[in-house]
Amino acid sequence: MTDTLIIADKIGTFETALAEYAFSLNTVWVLVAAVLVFFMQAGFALVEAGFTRSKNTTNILFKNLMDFTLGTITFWALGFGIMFGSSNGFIGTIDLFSTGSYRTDMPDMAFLIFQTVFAATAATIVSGAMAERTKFNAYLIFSAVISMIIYPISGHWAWGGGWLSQLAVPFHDFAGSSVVHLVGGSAALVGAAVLGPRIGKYGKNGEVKAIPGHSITLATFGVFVLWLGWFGFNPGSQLAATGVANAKAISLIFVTTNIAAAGGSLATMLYIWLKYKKPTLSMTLNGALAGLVAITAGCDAVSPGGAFIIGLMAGVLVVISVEFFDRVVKIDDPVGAISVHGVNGAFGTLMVGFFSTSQGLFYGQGAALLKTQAIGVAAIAGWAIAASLVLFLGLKYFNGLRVEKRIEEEGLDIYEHGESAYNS
Amino acid sequence: MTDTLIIADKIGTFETALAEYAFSLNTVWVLVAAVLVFFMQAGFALVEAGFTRSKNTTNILFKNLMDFTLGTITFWALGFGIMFGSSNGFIGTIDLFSTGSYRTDMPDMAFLIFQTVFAATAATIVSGAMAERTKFNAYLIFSAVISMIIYPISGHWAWGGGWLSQLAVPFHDFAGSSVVHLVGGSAALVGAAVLGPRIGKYGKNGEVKAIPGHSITLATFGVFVLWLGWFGFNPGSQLAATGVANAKAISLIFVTTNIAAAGGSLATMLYIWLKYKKPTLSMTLNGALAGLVAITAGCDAVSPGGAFIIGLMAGVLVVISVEFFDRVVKIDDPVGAISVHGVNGAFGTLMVGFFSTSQGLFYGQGAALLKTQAIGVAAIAGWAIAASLVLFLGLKYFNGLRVEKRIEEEGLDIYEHGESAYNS
Amino acid sequence: MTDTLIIADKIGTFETALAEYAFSLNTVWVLVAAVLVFFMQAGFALVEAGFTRSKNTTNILFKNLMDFTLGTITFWALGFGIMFGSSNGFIGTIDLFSTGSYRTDMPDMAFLIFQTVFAATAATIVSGAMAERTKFNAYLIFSAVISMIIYPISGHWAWGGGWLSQLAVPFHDFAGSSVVHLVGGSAALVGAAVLGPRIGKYGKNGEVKAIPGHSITLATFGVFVLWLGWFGFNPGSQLAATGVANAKAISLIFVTTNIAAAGGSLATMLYIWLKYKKPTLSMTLNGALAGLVAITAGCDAVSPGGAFIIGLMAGVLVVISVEFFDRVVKIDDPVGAISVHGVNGAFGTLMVGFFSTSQGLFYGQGAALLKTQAIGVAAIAGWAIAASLVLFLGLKYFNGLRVEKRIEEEGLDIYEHGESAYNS
Amino acid sequence: MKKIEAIIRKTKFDEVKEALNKAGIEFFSFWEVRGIGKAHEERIYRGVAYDTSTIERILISIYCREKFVKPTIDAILNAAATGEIGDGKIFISDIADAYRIRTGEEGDKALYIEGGE
Amino acid sequence: MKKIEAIIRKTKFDEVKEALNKAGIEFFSFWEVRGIGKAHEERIYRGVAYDTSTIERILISIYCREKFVKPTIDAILNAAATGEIGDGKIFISDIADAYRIRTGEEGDKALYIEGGE
Amino acid sequence: MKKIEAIIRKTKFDEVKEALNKAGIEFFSFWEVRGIGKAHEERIYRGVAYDTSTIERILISIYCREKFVKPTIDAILNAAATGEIGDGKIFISDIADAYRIRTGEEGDKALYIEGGE
Ligand SMILES: Nc1ncnc2c1ncn2[C@@H]1O[C@H](COP(=O)(O)OP(=O)(O)O)[C@@H](O)[C@H]1O
Ligand SMILES: Nc1ncnc2c1ncn2[C@@H]1O[C@H](COP(=O)(O)OP(=O)(O)O)[C@@H](O)[C@H]1O
Ligand SMILES: Nc1ncnc2c1ncn2[C@@H]1O[C@H](COP(=O)(O)OP(=O)(O)O)[C@@H](O)[C@H]1O
Repeated sequence: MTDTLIIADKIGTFETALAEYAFSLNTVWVLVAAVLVFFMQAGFALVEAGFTRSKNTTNILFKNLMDFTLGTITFWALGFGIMFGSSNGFIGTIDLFSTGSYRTDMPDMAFLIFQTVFAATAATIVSGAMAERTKFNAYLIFSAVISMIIYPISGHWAWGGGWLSQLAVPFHDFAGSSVVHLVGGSAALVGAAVLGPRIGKYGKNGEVKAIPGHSITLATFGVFVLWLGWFGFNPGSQLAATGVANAKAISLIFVTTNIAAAGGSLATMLYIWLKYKKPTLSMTLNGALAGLVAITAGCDAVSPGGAFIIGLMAGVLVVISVEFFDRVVKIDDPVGAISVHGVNGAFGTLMVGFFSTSQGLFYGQGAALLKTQAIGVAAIAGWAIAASLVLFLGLKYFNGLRVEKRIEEEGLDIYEHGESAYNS
Repeated sequence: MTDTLIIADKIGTFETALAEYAFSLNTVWVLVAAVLVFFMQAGFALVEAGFTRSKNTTNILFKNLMDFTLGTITFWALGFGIMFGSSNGFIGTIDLFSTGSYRTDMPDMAFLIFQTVFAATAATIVSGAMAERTKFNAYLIFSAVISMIIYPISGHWAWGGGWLSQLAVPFHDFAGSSVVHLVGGSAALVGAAVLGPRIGKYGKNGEVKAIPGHSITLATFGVFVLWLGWFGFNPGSQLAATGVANAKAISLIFVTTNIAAAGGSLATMLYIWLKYKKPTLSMTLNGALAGLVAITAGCDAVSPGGAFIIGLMAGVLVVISVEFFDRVVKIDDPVGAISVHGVNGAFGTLMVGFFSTSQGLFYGQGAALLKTQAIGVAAIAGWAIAASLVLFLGLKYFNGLRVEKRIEEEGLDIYEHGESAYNS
Repeated sequence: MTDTLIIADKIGTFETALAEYAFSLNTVWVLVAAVLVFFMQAGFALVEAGFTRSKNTTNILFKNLMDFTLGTITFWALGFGIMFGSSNGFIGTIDLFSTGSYRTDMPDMAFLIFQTVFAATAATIVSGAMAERTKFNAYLIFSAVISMIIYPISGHWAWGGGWLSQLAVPFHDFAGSSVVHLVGGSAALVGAAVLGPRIGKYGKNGEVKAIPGHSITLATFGVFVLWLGWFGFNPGSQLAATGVANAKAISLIFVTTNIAAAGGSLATMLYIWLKYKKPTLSMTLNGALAGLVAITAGCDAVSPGGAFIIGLMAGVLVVISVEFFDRVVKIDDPVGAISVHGVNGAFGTLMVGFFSTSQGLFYGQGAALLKTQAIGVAAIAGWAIAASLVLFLGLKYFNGLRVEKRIEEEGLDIYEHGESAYNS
Repeated sequence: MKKIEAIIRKTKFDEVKEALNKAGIEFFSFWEVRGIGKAHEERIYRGVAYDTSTIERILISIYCREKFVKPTIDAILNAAATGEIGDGKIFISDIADAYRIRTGEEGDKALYIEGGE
Repeated sequence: MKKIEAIIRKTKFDEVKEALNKAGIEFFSFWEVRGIGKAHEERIYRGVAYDTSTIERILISIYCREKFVKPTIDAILNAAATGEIGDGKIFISDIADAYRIRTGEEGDKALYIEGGE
Repeated sequence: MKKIEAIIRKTKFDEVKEALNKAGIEFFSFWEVRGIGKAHEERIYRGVAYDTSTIERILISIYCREKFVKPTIDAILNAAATGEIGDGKIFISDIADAYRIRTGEEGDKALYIEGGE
């Protein structure tokens, strides 16, 4: 019966077409998200430039540009395979220049570019904490290595099929509170500690001095750009948009992401206002970022209300953490990267164990997930700290990590680059 | 016959799949648009900072950040339900933390985030007009209330199923010339009037003085960002992208939006050039924005040619209006928000009555729509003016609205926030 | 048999629905890409402002705003028809205000807006090369004419069905290394040459002097914005996203575009570092742009490895070219537009002849494509140079092209616009 | 010939400018300075209090012939005073010689256009 | 009455400020200047080497009574010196007269609050 | 010891710098000032005309020994003049004393490196 054959034929065509549309729409979604995450590089550049002095602006911008440049190249060359290649639990495979086959639900190249923009983010976090005193060539080596090796290895554990994802209750870090931010924040901690504080940051008797950044305008606009980029970072990590479930998921993630950021910004402002009698913008900016970092792990798993509470706590935590590192530990972190990305990355990852509506302690689901989350945080922070400690000490010993006193005083722009950022 | 059953089954699957794809593509579209509209917050921050003095830059940036922070929270907590909850004609319902069910063609969360970024826009418009002299705490209260109550109520009339949408010829404000911009512009008018002009704006004998903004660069870039954001604001308001009709609609809206902006920018430049012998950028920037605001109501309903004419008129109107408020009414509006958003919001809404290709007077369709548009403009402006008058007078009386003379002179940044925007 | 009828009916519905989804998804893709390309206008404005002095900042920003304003209007009025109207091989047709019918796979308005943002780019390239000394009114006339006539005519040859696309081996310029950038770069060359160098650029004995731009921060952020915009420029030029083939194509283009940019940035940094002992950011920024321009022609046709090599070469080429024009030819191009867009536009177009995986010399496919590419480059550069020479000489003769000495010395902002960009 | 330097509030600049014009001062130079004075305002940057008792002021520098000294001082005293702490100071010192770059004229002549008074 | 002008390193500003406070100087003004000194650093802008031997410095301007001159100079010499080339200079000149704008007080009295010492 | 202050056009700065170097001046400081002079240009900001007769200038400040005064003035007069209104002025005044911060050397010695001439 030809009719039935024709119909069968048509049905086959439709099935293919529908599969292709799913494939296409997912691709479009992931690429749009990649664009937004890419823009975060610019956001970081602006925030870090704004929070540092004008004599080092060329230097910090240059580092941000090279973070992405080197990240693109080294992640493509090696990192991607290490992170997503087939797993022995601890590390992927060497897939030189990423020619392997990884996904069937979207083009491999779409997945590569999305992961590339993520990888570059981890490196970029570090430049801020090490600002105003790091040798340019040492930083470049670090930047290449973190995107090529450090980030992909722990990333493999959580996202590449590695041991953290194979636990009985698998580790839940949806968009990278730990995989990206905690890695970056840990390396930032090590980098800033190995370097030592900027000249003038601590007085003779150890009293803390303020070194205001040269442009709150740049920093504020940078935070808006980062907030924007997070609408790619979190919802894009769903890696799919087709079907009602995916559409609902990405929509929820938009809302939780946004509310946590607002919560962070609000809590910081109020807390600072109460504590110092004046609402301070520079810290509130960190508060918004802290909320964003903290929600990143659980943005898909918590309710909007949960997101709001996580954001509020992050906003207070970031202030306490900044003050702790500044005053007690005396690690000089000009932009607050350790507190925003490291501390809140860990905090946000742990919070999933409490606030996950399906697995969280607060929803009567016991502490199983919380335990996994704690293991994940410890493992990832441990790895990032150890690896970057080796790297920074090696750089210090073999290459030198910090510029000369005179260069630091007069500014890195002229001595390292022969170019000041501002002229008339 | 099993064949038929299988086929029936397949057909069912396809129908579901097709519905899901429509749902998904709409969701992607609305979320992408939401991202673009979100970025308008940054655009407003840049424009307002650029058009004001550097001693108040931290303050104006902070206000913009808190507009979105508070808007996110209060609109989620209450505003959304008031605007879109089931209607008694005048007001929606209390849906605490927006857990209700509103849409079947996209996830409720997608609709919520899209409406959130809109709501925050209305508040942000006001900060510019009140710049350089408003107490920070008073402003925050205002900002929370406009997103939570003032904007949602008139928004309900037009978009939430309220009385304006139930008129025989329903009110047509596609993307919010009135619902968003006129509301913001009206509150801006009241705020600036209640505050009084900045010190130094008017001389002893009432002569008008110029107080140039500190960075045309920021303002210009901000206008580019706003123009960009409008490609989410207007086409996103279609709330759907699936199907030929929707695809054509959003494409037309892109073109009309863009041409009106170009028309506004061109008309202002030429008009200023003729009048003052020199083409002035700061005013031309307002011209582009005026074109964008004016096309917002009718971007789906007019032809590209109609959009161009509306843009041209808006470009001239904004100059006349700025001069009128500056010189005749003597209300000091540092960024021109009243003229750009208020006057051109009303103007653009009325123009739909003339230029709508299906219902407009110029297309032989009589004045029925025009009448409705006039009613809508009057009602919305009336509501926004009355509500914000009560609010601002209350704030003035119970909290104080304006900073002390010395703080205004030395700059709000140091006294209100302890932080100047620019350091070396 | 009613069953079969119902099924036939359903099948018809599905076929229509599938076609509509393809249409819709393509539309969404093209519109999102258009938004990204639009943002490049802001990127150009920032780069050009950053690379020039603060006394001319209002002027350069204004030119960029008017490039897009006039481009929107003139391309809509005439250019679009000239470029895409039915072909006699050399020129399209007059389609006043673009009301004709051009595409069946997306709305005509979507195609119009996408082509509009492209057209405006060609004009914008020129303003940088002519910065700091060109009369505003002369520039506006030029800007209108290039978008209305010069760009559409050569664009027609390559993209509108004209003779270059009808060659035996058709010309391959996927996203416009030649159609957009070489046209802009050629006009920039002519413009800068006809104008002559800025006062102070060359000493009495012809020695070259540096005139540093006023803000590397603006320039760097602008490059990030341009890089972002290129993710619309190149993948958007696919003009479709539906189906596995299209999804793979746009994903590959993302990767090649990004890797070429990274290659350009890396190569410039290293080359400059070796040559002048210091890595220089301002030049590295040009390197990233050079990589982007060079990959634009072949982004769909080369492998990621090929893209990387093209980027690396572009990064070195741009330095050599900047120095050549600066020192040997002594044409003063403040932002390097001639080298970035002209030289690398031509270079990138030629490289397709070598690196195209399906037609390239390096892949054993002979020199046929290379020959076509050379013809295309010569024809397009020849046309753009000739047409803009006539135009600029005409302007010089009838209107004057360059401002008076005093205006140039004191800054165009005050004398041409009565408005300086920065105030306190 | 005397040099008069006045450190004034930024907000008083326009009024001082007009008063100087009326006092016959056609030419002067000015730039922004920061003063360390008695007006303190505490600032907090990221949780660290820092002392920025620095206040933005404008320094006006006027070179003039003896006969203009008195009217100039009076003009500034009148126009720049608010009566609140922080109004600033005026200092007068001697100038040994002056030249007009355009013409090379020396001495008092450098300060006025001959026949222009 | 004397005017003391000191050109110092930017990085030494905080220390100098404290030293001056200790020396009894309550009021001074300062602004950023660029110096052409011996410390050269070559710069390359877009492939063109250019001479910017200019170094950012801070110029501190102190008007004070005679009795403060010596302590002030000592304070600056101590606080601003690093021993490396580029530490800057101090210059002292005479001031003919001074006025306090707020009160109109003239001469030495313009420089201190009566009864405030 | 003398102080030479010259207010010049921004566009003439490079030439003046070279001329000063040739005249034996190795060290000087400069900063940007705004001048209120005769050159007016009307500006419109958002429809309001405002008077900004302010022109950007550079103030060069040179402290030198007597024997350098004449060559310095000549150098500036030559290098900074265009002949058009707005070329600026040179002022000379006395300096009572000077110190080199690095070494504490006083007087003329503060201005040159001993054995370096
Ligand atoms: N002795 C001084 N030397 C240099 N600058 C001074 C001196 N006294 C005052 N100033 C400048 O003048 C400004 C205002 O002076 P201040 O003493 O606070 O006002 P008042 O004279 O009303 O008490 C200060 O911020 C400072 O810049
Ligand atoms: N004669 C001078 N006139 C004006 N400024 C000077 C003079 N000498 C030094 N300076 C300023 O002081 C700064 C440091 O002086 P320098 O001579 O390099 O230090 P040192 O005295 O340690 O050799 C210079 O950059 C310049 O700004
Ligand atoms: N008496 C003065 N006091 C302070 N600054 C002055 C004085 N005369 C001129 N200047 C400065 O010099 C600049 C140029 O002087 P101007 O008188 O316009 O030139 P010319 O001497 O060629 O007529 C002015 O803008 C101003 O900054």
